[in-house]
Amino acid sequence: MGELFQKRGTVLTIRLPKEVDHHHTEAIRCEADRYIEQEHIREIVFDFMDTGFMDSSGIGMIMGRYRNLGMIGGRVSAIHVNERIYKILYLSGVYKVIDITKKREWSNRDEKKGEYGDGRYE
Amino acid sequence: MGELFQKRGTVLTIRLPKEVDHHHTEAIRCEADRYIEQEHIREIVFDFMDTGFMDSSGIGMIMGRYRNLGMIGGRVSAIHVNERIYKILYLSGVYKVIDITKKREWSNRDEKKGEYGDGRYE
Amino acid sequence: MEDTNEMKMEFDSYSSNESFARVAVAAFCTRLNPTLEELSDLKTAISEAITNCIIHAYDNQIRKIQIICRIKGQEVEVNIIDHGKGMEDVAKAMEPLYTTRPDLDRSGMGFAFMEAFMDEVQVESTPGEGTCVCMRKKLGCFTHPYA
Amino acid sequence: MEDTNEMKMEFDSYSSNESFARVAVAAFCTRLNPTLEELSDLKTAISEAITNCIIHAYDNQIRKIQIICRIKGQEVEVNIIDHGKGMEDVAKAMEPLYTTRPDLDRSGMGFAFMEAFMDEVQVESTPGEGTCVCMRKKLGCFTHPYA
Ligand SMILES: Nc1ncnc2c1ncn2[C@@H]1O[C@H](COP(=O)(O)OP(=O)(O)O)[C@@H](O)[C@H]1O
Ligand SMILES: Nc1ncnc2c1ncn2[C@@H]1O[C@H](COP(=O)(O)OP(=O)(O)O)[C@@H](O)[C@H]1O
Repeated sequence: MGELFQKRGTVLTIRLPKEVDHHHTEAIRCEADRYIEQEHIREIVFDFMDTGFMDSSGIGMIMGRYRNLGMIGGRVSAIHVNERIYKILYLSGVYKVIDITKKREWSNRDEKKGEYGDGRYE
Repeated sequence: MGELFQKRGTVLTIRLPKEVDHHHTEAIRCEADRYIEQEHIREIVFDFMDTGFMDSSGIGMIMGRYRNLGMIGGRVSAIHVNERIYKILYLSGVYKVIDITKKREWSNRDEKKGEYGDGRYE
Repeated sequence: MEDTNEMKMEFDSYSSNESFARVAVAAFCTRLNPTLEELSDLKTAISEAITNCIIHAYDNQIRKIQIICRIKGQEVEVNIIDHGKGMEDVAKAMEPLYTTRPDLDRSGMGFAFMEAFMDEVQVESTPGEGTCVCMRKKLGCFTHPYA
Repeated sequence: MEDTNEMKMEFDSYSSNESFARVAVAAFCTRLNPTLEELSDLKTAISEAITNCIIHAYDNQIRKIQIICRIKGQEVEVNIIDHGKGMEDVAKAMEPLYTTRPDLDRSGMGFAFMEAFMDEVQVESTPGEGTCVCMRKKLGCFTHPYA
């Protein structure tokens, strides 16, 4: 788990697993909150580089961290987001409160599709 | 199914599916025998390019065609065989009666391993 | 090819079995030639229902979860059954953002996702006895431009 | 992580379910961190036993096949059960190259492959009642140089 969490100053980057479901989010929630409390984190970046699957447990994990950071005025973002993950973030409404940066492979295809076109490209 | 069977002169090449199990071999057996009977096939080349899985149904299919061709003096070979498929051909003893050509990706690794080293490279 | 096909499975409510359940149902549906997007939709919906059994029905105790899956024509029906605590008010439970476990960081989006990703979702529940979530979806019948 | 985990499944004996059965059992074992080679071994052995239920036990009629799968520590036990015609002489049936269906191009290598790819294979069969093939294999416990 250790190497999936990277701290730079007050920014914590969490490289998420292939499947962000209830089973996998449990440990990430605890570890992230430990960082927020003990290491003065002000910003969390969720890195979806490896992630192909997410369900509402992932949404709960992101929103929970957003709340915990929000209380101290922090922010949350998501990077390397593919089409599927974007769909989940979009449907849940989470896209309204966090910054989303799409995965490069997807950005071209997305122009044609013109759907869920709210995220920045990277 | 059609495009998986290619006839050149008296040689029939059969491009096998990803999974060569009982379910997938049924149709291939029938079609191959139709070719043997009606189109004067003397040699069958089983192309394992796409194949990652095979069980003993595949062995039965190969040996059955070998027998059918054998009666008219034909031959059978297997090409683009990966490590897994080679293991199956080897364990079953089929490697003794058919020509096997390995898949390129595998041939380097195989030198180090020095196991099942009977097949030709391609 | 045969027109109906049925599969039942039962397994322990370990969270490590969530991904097994998704993969098994998806593999059962392969012969319908689903698009990748349809498969992801199906897997997400199943993941929601299984997670609910584990967290809500059984309060993280290890009990049995059952899946009954039927393919008829191009449609798959998936029933996910627990014998856990059940719900008093199903309609309320299905409202988006409603959750009884905000303490566990539940988003209350489980049923909303099931409804978004499947064609049909029906829930039967009896308090103290358990819950059956029945979901249906047509697969692989449209030529899909992106999958 | 939990030390035992059980899964049962039952499905129609369509040949299109062979690949479903392999994938489901393999997915159930993922948490043991099997190597790719171990997974292929397991899938091949399961494929052999399932195919035998379809062809030999049920003569291609559509009936039910059951799988009971248990993980204990690093070992998986897979029981594949049919209620089909059974075998008079199991020892003979298990001899390599022995087959009662050469007409269907069976190779007689099914049991030989199960024994080659699993650590242990036990067969119980009663003529007219059915067969249970019980196979065991330790997974993921060795660091494997090629997987
Ligand atoms: N199988 C179940 N057994 C008992 N209660 C359930 C079950 N599934 C859902 N619920 C109840 O319905 C609520 C809403 O569920 P859902 O929309 O999936 O959101 P979440 O899982 O995020 O709480 C849950 O908080 C729980 O109270
Ligand atoms: N589940 C079963 N029910 C009844 N007979 C079986 C079963 N499994 C195997 N047999 C018998 O054992 C023989 C040998 O099986 P096997 O080694 O798998 O080879 P094959 O399937 O190629 O015939 C079969 O031909 C069949 O007569």
